[in-house]
Amino acid sequence: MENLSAKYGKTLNLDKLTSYCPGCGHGVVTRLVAEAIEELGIMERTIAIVGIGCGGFSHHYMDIDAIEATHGRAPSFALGYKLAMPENIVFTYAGDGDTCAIGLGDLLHAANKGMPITTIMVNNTVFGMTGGQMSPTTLVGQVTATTAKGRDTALQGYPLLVPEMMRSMEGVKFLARESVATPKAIRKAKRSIRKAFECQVRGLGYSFVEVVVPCPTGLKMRVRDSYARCANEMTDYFKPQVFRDETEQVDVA
Amino acid sequence: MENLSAKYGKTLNLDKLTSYCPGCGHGVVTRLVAEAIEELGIMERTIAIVGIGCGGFSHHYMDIDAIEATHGRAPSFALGYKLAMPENIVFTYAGDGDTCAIGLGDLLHAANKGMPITTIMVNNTVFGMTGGQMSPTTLVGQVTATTAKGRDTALQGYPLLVPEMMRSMEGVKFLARESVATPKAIRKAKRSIRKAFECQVRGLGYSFVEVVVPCPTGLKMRVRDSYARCANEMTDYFKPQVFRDETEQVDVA
Amino acid sequence: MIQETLFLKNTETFAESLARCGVKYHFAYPITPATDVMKRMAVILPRYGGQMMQMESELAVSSALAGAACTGKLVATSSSGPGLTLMHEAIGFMCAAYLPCIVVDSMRVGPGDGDILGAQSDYFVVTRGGAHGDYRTVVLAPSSGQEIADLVPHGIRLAYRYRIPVVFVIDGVSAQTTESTTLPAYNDYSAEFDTSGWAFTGTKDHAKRALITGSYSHQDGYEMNERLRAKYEVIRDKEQMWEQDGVEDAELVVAAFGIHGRMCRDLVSRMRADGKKVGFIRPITLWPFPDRAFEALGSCVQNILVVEMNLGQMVDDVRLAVNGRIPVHFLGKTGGDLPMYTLADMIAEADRLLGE
Amino acid sequence: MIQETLFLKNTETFAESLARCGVKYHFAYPITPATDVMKRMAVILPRYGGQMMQMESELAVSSALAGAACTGKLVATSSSGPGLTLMHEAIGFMCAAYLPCIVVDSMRVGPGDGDILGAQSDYFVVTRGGAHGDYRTVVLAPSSGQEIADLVPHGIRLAYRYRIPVVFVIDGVSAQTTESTTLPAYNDYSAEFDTSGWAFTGTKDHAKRALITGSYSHQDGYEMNERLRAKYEVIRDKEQMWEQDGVEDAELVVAAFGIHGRMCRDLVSRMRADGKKVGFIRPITLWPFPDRAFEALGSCVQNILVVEMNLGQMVDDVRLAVNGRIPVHFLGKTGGDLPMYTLADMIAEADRLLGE
Amino acid sequence: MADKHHVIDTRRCKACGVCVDNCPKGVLAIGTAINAQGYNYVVQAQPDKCVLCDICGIVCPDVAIGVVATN
Amino acid sequence: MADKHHVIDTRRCKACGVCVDNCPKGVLAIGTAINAQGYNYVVQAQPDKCVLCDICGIVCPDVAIGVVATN
Amino acid sequence: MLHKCTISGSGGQGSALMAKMICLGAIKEGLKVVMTQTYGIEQRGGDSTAYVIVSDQPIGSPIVENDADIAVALSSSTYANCFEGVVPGGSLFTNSSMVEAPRDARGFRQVLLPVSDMAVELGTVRCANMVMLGAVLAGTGLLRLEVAEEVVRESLGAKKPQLVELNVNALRAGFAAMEKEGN
Amino acid sequence: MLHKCTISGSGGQGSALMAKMICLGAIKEGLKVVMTQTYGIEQRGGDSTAYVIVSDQPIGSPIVENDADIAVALSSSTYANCFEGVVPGGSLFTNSSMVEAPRDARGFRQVLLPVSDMAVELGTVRCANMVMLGAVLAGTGLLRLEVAEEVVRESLGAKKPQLVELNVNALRAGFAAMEKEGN
Ligand SMILES: Cc1ncc(C[n+]2csc(CCOP(=O)(O)OP(=O)(O)O)c2C)c(N)n1
Ligand SMILES: Cc1ncc(C[n+]2csc(CCOP(=O)(O)OP(=O)(O)O)c2C)c(N)n1
Ligand code: SF4
Ligand code: SF4
Ligand code: SF4
Ligand code: SF4
Ligand code: SF4
Ligand code: SF4
Ligand SMILES: [Mg+2]
Ligand SMILES: [Mg+2]
Repeated sequence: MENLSAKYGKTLNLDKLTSYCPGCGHGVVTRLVAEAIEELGIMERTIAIVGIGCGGFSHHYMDIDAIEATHGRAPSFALGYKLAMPENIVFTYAGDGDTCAIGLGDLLHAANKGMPITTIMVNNTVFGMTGGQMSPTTLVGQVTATTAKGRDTALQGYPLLVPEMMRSMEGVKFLARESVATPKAIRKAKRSIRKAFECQVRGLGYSFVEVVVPCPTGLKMRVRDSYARCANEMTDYFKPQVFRDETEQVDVA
Repeated sequence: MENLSAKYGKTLNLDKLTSYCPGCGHGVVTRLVAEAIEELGIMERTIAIVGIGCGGFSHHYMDIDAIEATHGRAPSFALGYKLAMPENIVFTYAGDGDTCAIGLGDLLHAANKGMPITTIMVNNTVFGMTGGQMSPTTLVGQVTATTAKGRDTALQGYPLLVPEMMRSMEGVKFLARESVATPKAIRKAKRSIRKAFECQVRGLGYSFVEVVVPCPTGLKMRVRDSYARCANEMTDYFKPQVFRDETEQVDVA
Repeated sequence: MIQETLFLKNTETFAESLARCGVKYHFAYPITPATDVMKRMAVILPRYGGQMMQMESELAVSSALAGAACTGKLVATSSSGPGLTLMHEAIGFMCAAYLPCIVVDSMRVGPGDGDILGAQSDYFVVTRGGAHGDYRTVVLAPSSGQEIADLVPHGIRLAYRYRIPVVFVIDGVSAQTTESTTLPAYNDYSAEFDTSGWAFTGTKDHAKRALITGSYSHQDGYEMNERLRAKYEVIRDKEQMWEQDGVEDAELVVAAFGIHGRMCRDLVSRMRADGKKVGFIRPITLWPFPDRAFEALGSCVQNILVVEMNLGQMVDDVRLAVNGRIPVHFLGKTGGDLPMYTLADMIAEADRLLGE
Repeated sequence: MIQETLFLKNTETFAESLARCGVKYHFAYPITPATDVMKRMAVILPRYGGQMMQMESELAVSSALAGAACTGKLVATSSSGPGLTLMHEAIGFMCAAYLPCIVVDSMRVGPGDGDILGAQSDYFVVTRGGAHGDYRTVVLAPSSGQEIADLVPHGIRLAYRYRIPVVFVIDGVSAQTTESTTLPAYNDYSAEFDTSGWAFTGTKDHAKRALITGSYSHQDGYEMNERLRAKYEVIRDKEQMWEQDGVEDAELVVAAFGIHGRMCRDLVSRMRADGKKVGFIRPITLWPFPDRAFEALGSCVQNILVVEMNLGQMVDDVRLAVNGRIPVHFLGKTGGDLPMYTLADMIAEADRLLGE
Repeated sequence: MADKHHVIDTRRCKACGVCVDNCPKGVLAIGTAINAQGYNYVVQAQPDKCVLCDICGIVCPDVAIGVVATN
Repeated sequence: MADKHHVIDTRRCKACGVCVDNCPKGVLAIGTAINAQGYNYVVQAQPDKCVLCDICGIVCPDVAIGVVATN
Repeated sequence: MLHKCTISGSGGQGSALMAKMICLGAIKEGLKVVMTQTYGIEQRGGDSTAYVIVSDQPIGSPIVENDADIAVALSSSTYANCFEGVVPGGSLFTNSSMVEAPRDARGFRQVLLPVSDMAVELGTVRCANMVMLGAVLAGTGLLRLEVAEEVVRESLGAKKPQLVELNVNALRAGFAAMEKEGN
Repeated sequence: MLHKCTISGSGGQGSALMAKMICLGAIKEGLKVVMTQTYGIEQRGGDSTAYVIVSDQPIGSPIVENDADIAVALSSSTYANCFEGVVPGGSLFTNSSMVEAPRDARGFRQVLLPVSDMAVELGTVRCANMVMLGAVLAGTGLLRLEVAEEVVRESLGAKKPQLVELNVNALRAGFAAMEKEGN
């Protein structure tokens, strides 16, 4: 049977079936990352540092070296790696829970250090892998396995806006939030992910892309409804935008 | 010999000499905190949760219950405490290292939860207690025990702007940066610290005050020079300002 | 809540037992196979006037737990190995600070992120402490849903009597086992203890109290440690618990805790039915380790077989307890589709040792 | 750098020795009494083409260390008890991941934030692991500046030969001791080992490699642990190190590591001068513990005295090694203005045991 | 212009329906046959309506469908 | 108006000089006597110039100086 | 009376739910039950096996140690393990929609039923587990069909009433198919 | 030759620096030295004690175990401990500017010198440690004054040349005062 490798090239490994649930947004983001690596021709010197969560499987579908970091620490792993091997391209890939719950401190310090590494945060507003518990990005009122009556701001606060926290950091050179809610959004997300890698390839500094995606299983929703939610409630709060893009300007490396 | 207890009242314990170095900014901030507690009449129900660092000594000079938390975790300690004992007033007091190096993740999550607790971060741009190493707030070019040639943005990034990261958090109801560089600045700092406590007393939400202070010892400077630096280089970068003040608005508790 | 018998996952049994015995505040971060404790706590605690607070990491969980414990109220957390690892700092702190609390550790395979199936590989860190400094926590190892329900009141009393964290450990297989358990009626066991003499509740009714575990004088550090040493001696002396059967005339004693301990009952009855002189000791307190059970073994015992879901941890304590008097053998593994031994495996090894 | 003799704090000796033996990247976070290692590294590493990177917490330190170790390059960190506690997650990870690295732990008094003076209270966590899962690290315990300089090359070789973290422990008193030490000339010992067969350096010259310690199949988890078990057996078999003197005809053997071990030399010469039959064993590898030194003790030995700056940790390993054959006594404390025993204290206790 | 054709990798498809929902021409449908993963993989119910726009390829989370250029 | 007077708690003073630098009237100076902490505590070198503005009290990091109202 | 059951499938096929239904039914019948399980880390797609022991006597060891008298393989990835774990005289229920090349059973009975295809016909492949449960009940007498239906009604009725009928139909379809197959 | 020295003061008084000067001087003289220290957690204000062993033989145990033959107490808070740790025949040098009520020394010599006041006169209380060092040299012959001066020059000269003269003067003042005191 014919597959799509003629279209996507070598980075994506289509022999392996994904272990994502049907309709999972990780599938799209994983592919976009692979496309960026492929298009920039950096596959042989790119290292994935993935977090713990469903996105931890992402590297299995790319023929690149990969490190599954401890939970939340991928950005610090990446810093250490990049210091020791600056000629390689290092990106972290993890969910909202890994990246901005347990990993928030490591993430923001890595961003603030401004070293050229790239972070992809896949925000599905829930801890997918562990069965759909509240995450820092869970929407107000959202019912999860640990917020049976919906997220309550009095006790749990408001959904965390992560790139917004990096706006005052000079070392962050590409900063964007995207989504996979629609074909158009996916095209935009693809552009931003590619720029985030480019930012590193050119040695400009730290780059970050949050991608807002559905997790039908964690949300206990039909796939179609989960995409509708992504296109509406989710992106109403997590507004897709390019906060900063210095790839258009200087060139360092 | 007469002391100043007639002026400051019961919260400050003037029998104990401080263990701060001569000229240390913690001395001023400790007093301002005690004054706020005294003026609000909440001494008997206020609990200090202090970090590890020179500011960890602050509670010794106030006749209030106190908990010396593990390094960087004071905000999480405070959340737990406040959940179990909401009728009490809980504040954290710690340096820049404790609050925004190791403690950054805990700090930002506590702020984002928006529960009514108060954080005082005493920013002297250095790890004082351990002998003057670089901290996240060390200024660009600043020589410290671990940056012999000055902070280098290529490796260490830019000084971290902490309240700026909280600007997009709805649960943060009072947010300010102050300094102790001059008598006038100290008066302003006093007002903000008092408001931060008031914010909690009235149950509005999370409150945060960063206070920019000199650490003559850690900086290996004469006291006079350290105050001049505080009034100039430090506050040029860390601009004192009230970012948000919702104490003027609603009343919840 | 009234006494009732429910068909529950043992993680849920932990939640129900803790809430019914007085836990008001539960702090946790999701991790398989412990998440069901926090999930159920989130639903039931408000009924008891309490709250489950989900934190953003296990570091934050354990710190919030410590902060809440300072009020004297009964607090708990639940996690699994990788999460527990991040809690040791706070657990060591709470030991130094004389703070009571309950920790539930549903052990999974390690090291690293590990496998979510069960293991007993946290034995060392819970009995010796995973943080710096000299400290111990009480460690209780129930082996069934009913024993969880029955031990929780005892654990709470130990936590308050000694002002010490009490850790419940259970392997992930047992944690996910679903069985019928009779849950107690509501009774706050912590209410038996007066915390007003030490809790950090504000200076309304007491002189300033300060919880200090660090920036004390060198001499204070010494004295704190001597006080701890004395407390640990008392606990070691008074609080050893174990189950045993058939040891009086046994030639072989099998020692195991948790699920393997539970299987020992079947092992002994089956082997005894074949006329084999086998007994078992199932430690219920892992710390203090039930040395006495082993010290009391008669000269009939020719071998001890320790079975664990790890590469050899409790076996050290058994060796220390028998002090060379009886040969101690070990059967253990961790990981795999069935991350433990079957009864048949255990019997085969026991037979081998009997035949030796 | 050429060989030279300098009057250095032992923390600085660590920095010099590591840099001169090939460490290129050092990650650390300040903590007394370990900070001087990172301070000196910050200054000297650039001379070797390397870098000290200060991170914002010990969690970040150990994570960056692990990330850098993935490249196959020689990396190190330094901390003290409270910091080490936060590194166990990553250390356990590196054990699972077969990553070499060097960790320097300058031990202070605990639990809690603790006292900055020295202790030996991290013995349990370094020898048993402070994280979940079954794993071990090699642990080396030098007792003087010169021994630090001499052991560092060996430690680096062990780290690469076995692809395992190697932990150097030293009590805070020794860490802050200043003495003259002959430092080696520059030689990168890690260059003796070829890392191209496993390092995660990109797929230019190898097929995809993935470092996985968690989301593997159950069976893979089992196999990983069995591989680790086999490796640990080899290390236990081959790598025990200790110093001993006067044990051949000793009635009493004193066992101690680090500073107390160093003092044993004086103790034995003084007591021998008084005609007393005393010997000593000073473990240099704490893991693998030098069981053999104790197994070889003759029947002349009537007592063993273990002296530690803690409440009793290594004493367990001594007891396990002698397995009841010889009574083992313990003398230990932690904290205080002098957080250890004097030679006089040790001799007094030795005399008491000789008189018993 | 390169020659293009539409591909469905039935082995990979998880029948999530995202492509079905997004196809502007209503070409696709969930089928009734079951693949080795246990899913009723998607089929081109109306292949002649397909305009080779590759929207299905853009949205598919499993790289199971899309338009390939034969050059 | 309450009666006010100036206080120096010589026991607490660490001779940091912050008050000296900030006193608008040049009243204060580091002294030569040593207190129990080992510091040459501050003195009012020109007491009659003092206007009881309490700026010294506001800036002193050791609550060692300032103006107290006797009411 | 003593039954040891192994019920396996890949994630999302609902093997654990099927096992739980058996437990709840057995409790209704006054029997003792213990259920344990193993599973992969994936939310979907990983393998998952539930073990159920049903007895009229107190149950000691909770583990089914390759000595199941009732085994169910819903997916091909779990088939081999399941096959190995059946005792002589036991029954293995195999989902022939997924297991393409079933092995020859020796010493025990193997029932081949295309429960996934049957489920698709009933409306969704997701109710394959209930089809299989019906078949197991018919094939072993483990529980009465009415008891299982009651359990379905009680557990789904409250939260997802729309699913009750689907699942009851699935149960019945499985039961009927097995009876036809020749009990 | 063997000297065991205990040099204590509160933070900021420079007891550790004083001890280090002794070590560097002894090394210049071809002797063996080991220095250990204890200190409080505060950067200033806490107590700090340095122990130095100087010998012409290799040094085993690095610890001064209450058997100092040369002891220095710069502050009152460290005085009591220091006092207890002097061997019979040893010398205790007490900063009488700070220690208000010195005890009676029995079996050893106690030298009372107001080194803080002397330092104030020399320009800053901070050089009290160097005044004391001068006195110790004069009182014990531990090192020659010239050697100590050389050490001061070498260690301060590079980084802080303006401090060299101040410290050399302090050394000399202490030395002279001790000689006057009647060695
Ligand atoms: C230290 C530690 N704590 C908790 C866990 C359990 N855990 C595994 S994945 C995960 C979160 C997954 O959420 P997210 O990062 O949002 O990823 P998703 O699966 O939603 O893509 C958690 C908490 C763990 N593996 N390690
Ligand atoms: C886990 C841990 N790591 C490191 C330390 C060492 N330590 C003590 S205080 C401190 C930082 C102090 O800096 P800061 O918070 O800025 O306080 P300051 O003294 O400057 O007021 C550090 C790193 C510790 N006690 N615990
Ligand atoms: S649980 Fe959610 S995030 Fe995880 S694979 Fe399934 S849909 Fe994706
Ligand atoms: S070291 Fe700095 S922060 Fe600490 S007490 Fe001294 S001046 Fe203050
Ligand atoms: S290529 Fe376009 S028209 Fe054709 S099936 Fe895909 S989405 Fe539909
Ligand atoms: S989007 Fe992909 S996986 Fe989903 S139904 Fe279409 S082809 Fe199948
Ligand atoms: S009160 Fe004002 S004038 Fe008087 S000493 Fe103080 S600062 Fe100077
Ligand atoms: S500011 Fe305070 S401590 Fe400083 S010199 Fe003046 S009175 Fe003394
Ligand atoms: Mg998520
Ligand atoms: Mg600071």
